[in-house]
Amino acid sequence: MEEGNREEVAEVALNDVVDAVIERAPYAQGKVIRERRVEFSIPAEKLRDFLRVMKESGFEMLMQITVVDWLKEGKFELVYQMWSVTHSTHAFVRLEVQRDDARLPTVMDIFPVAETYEREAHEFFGIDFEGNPRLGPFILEPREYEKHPFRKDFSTLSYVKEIYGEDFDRYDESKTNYVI
Amino acid sequence: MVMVSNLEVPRELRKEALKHDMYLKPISEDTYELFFGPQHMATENFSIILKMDGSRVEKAIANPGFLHRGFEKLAEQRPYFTNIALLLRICVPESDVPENIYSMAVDELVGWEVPERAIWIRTVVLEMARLASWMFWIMGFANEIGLYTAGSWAAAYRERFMRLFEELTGGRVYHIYTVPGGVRRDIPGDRWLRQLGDTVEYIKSKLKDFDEILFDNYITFARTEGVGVMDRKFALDHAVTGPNLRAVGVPYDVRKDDPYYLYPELDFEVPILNEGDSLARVLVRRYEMEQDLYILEQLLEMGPPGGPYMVQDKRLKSLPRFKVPAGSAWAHVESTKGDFGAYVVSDGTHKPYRVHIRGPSQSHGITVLEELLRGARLADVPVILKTLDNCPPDIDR
Amino acid sequence: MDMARIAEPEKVKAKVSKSFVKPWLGVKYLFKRPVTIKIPFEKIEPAPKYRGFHTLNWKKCVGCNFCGQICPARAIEMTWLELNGKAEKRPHPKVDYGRCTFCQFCVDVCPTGALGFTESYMLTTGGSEEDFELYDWVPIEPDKVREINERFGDWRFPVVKVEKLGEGRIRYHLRDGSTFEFRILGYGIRPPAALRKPKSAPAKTSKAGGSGSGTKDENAGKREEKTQG
Amino acid sequence: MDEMKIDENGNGRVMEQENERTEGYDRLSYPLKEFKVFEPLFRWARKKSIWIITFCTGCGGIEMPPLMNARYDLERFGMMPNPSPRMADLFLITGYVTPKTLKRIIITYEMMEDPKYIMSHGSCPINGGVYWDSYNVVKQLDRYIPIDVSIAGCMPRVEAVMDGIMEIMRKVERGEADGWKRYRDNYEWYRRNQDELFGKGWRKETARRWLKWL
Repeated sequence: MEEGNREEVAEVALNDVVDAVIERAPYAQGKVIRERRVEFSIPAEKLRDFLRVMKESGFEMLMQITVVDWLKEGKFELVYQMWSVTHSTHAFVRLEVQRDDARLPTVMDIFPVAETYEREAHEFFGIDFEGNPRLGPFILEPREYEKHPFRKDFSTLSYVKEIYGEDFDRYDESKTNYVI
Repeated sequence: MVMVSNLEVPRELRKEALKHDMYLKPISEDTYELFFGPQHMATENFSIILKMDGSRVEKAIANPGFLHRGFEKLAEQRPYFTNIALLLRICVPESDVPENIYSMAVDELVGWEVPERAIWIRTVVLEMARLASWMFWIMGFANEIGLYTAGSWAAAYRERFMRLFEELTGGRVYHIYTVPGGVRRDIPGDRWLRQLGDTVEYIKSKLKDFDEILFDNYITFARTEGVGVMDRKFALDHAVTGPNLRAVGVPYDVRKDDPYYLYPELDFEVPILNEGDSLARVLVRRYEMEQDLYILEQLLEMGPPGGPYMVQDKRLKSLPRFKVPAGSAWAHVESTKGDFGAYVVSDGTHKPYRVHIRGPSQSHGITVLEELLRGARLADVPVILKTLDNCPPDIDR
Repeated sequence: MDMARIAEPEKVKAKVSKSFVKPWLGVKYLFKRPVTIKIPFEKIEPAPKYRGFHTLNWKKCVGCNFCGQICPARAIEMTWLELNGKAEKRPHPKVDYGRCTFCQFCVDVCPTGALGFTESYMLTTGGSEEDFELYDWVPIEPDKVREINERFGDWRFPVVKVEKLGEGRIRYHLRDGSTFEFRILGYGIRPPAALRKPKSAPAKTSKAGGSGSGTKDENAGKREEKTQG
Repeated sequence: MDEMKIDENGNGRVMEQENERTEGYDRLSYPLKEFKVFEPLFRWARKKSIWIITFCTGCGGIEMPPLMNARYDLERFGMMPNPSPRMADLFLITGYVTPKTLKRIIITYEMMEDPKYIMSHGSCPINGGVYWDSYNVVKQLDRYIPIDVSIAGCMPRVEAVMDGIMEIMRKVERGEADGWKRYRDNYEWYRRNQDELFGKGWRKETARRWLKWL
């Protein structure tokens, strides 16, 4: 009984947080997913503005920038994941960009740590973050960097065969069809 | 093959030698660049390129990528359960953490209520992993500041946990134990629980000796006090988590702020300090070690609840083709390095659509390290690296 | 944050005190028993049910390829074998220790319990191509492995040498001096061309093969030519 | 570049830049002179003082500290970790190797003085391990550098590593650990494989694409 009450109270408090954010940024849609998880979706061009609003409303930390490659839809979904120490809440800020011409403004002046995340997203998916001076080969060597290996249309097995030859498998040279 | 047969190498050839990388090379009149790692004990397969002015670091560039295996890509091509055997390699000293975050996220996607017994075992495994990881950290840190005795002890005591893991899970370093829906094996019996209790007692008694030789040691204070200072705003901006964040006075601990497993029922303290230097980070870690022992004691007192250790689900009969409903989930746990999280996207098939792991070293090892190294002495570089507890595999993945 | 019990800085700091004298107390460890295990004079037993090398009960194995499907490293290859001049009715797994991660998911999913593992974990070889043949392992009967383990007790790989006799025939020289000979006929879920009679592929086997089994068929045939050539 | 001050007594003994054909030989160290009479004595001495280079290249690196420290104590065998490639004898490839690391491994290996030995840990250096389809993991390490001893496991237990090390010691005493000789004799082959993987001229290519940010 008491547990349930506490959860309800938490939910109400979270709703207030979401409402406060949306009041300042009316273009965003927000909802509470469950306890300690909230979600916003915003248009891509409002990104910098919205993250500034988020930072001011208590979401101090940018935990990571996840890129999901929706190949069929021709879109990249970017999820800016933030943690609020004040509200103890995790927020997903979702936005979409076109896959063939993916560019976004950098947010590294709002969250300096975004520099690393953006370098990573650029390296693995080829998204351009305008204003980030350090985009380029970061974790990968230049040869793999060119391929942007986490894109869905990059086939790692055929790349392995291209680089290491068909006999990359020591014991079965004709192992061409792999099922996992 | 022609070989030079004596030590007299012509002057022109030596000039040629300096053209190659890996050699000290002047950038301007006063500064030169120094490649620090990956062949260095402190860096563990991680490289920093330092612009040096004498013995002072003018600028540092982190150069990760020596351990990149493309886990997130590989995980998209393997079934859900199989991925456990893959993803745990993201954090080698604490391999249970990636197992657990991934399993938690998949549990949430499927909507499983994990059995109580499995929850208990998972909590114990996580805490044991934390203690083993602390021991590993003590070893690295103590060796880095030259107190090899403490390091040697820690390496030996870690073996006790390795043995317990071996008996519980069947693996020494890579346990491959926590799977979505529960755990893979039951506890081997009461003997194992007694052994765990003994080990906790033993480590607790040894903590005093660690205090004497390492934490109370004048040398530790001399090497770490005032080295690599960061403040609260900097830490929050750079998404510093874990003991590094608590050392600047922010009491953020995932076990308290986003409780999972049995942690809401457990009684433990979150230590904070305000200095934000290397010493503060060391002391916070020392206090947390004590708290982890206390948590394990409580868990043992609680005892494992009865019941199954794996969720009962008919779909699990065809494990390789097990389908997970579409959606996305984020789960994170508190590791010794910081906030470790996994974001799993499913499109309703038997393989995940996207898995993104957030390693705490992604921020500690790149931007934070680069900023803290600015202006430090070369001799302090390993100390800063070790007190940040930078773990390269979770940067590279 | 109300839930959190925070240890304030004063409390954390009170736990330690800067000292010149205390480190000297470590000297007492000079008079304690060392923790060192003096390998090779002493030895440690691996824990019971330590995940080591595979064994296979050839009679029980039904060739369902569940092990091959769950394997994260794709180390398991279904192989058609001939033992004592008689072809096995179902394919059996062949494990490649150049890939195996010893997760033993394959053992977990095995529906008949044919695939198992022992605590043996030690396989030390040189670096030549001949030595690497040892890492390609058609698991043998668990009883044999257990017998060898009990006799030697050092948890080594049961095979010391792999001899290739041509035409896919392979002879394992086991540690106790005995040999084990078999012949590899082909790979894949479907039987290789030599074994295939009209309507010989049972419906159950092809179902277990999953989506890839169609192309596997040609593959197996190709592979067989290679083995025999 | 030419104005650089070069120390007259500096460590110039590394290099040899003979002609176009031998490009890359520069990093090879001096050939070992064999004294036939004293060879057994030398082998025994080498066996008892194998120094390990502190370059742990993968997950297996985590088993190195227990090996070196109190519990397993490799120093009983006269082994010790050493940061300088010039003074080291044994290279432990502790796990999978990415191309980026392999470049450093080759350079470090070539900087080591003869005789030198390589021991590879676990599945990954043999056939790619669990990363068999990863675009960034080298599949068969023995194509790029010679391996003297390899051990199975993922990861190998410490006892297995100790067994491998004792195998190395046996081989050194019997003179069978000849990876460095194989590397010298088949240098063209190894070199061709390395060039195929990294592209020609990778040794000359500077690793200093970071420099613009310094």
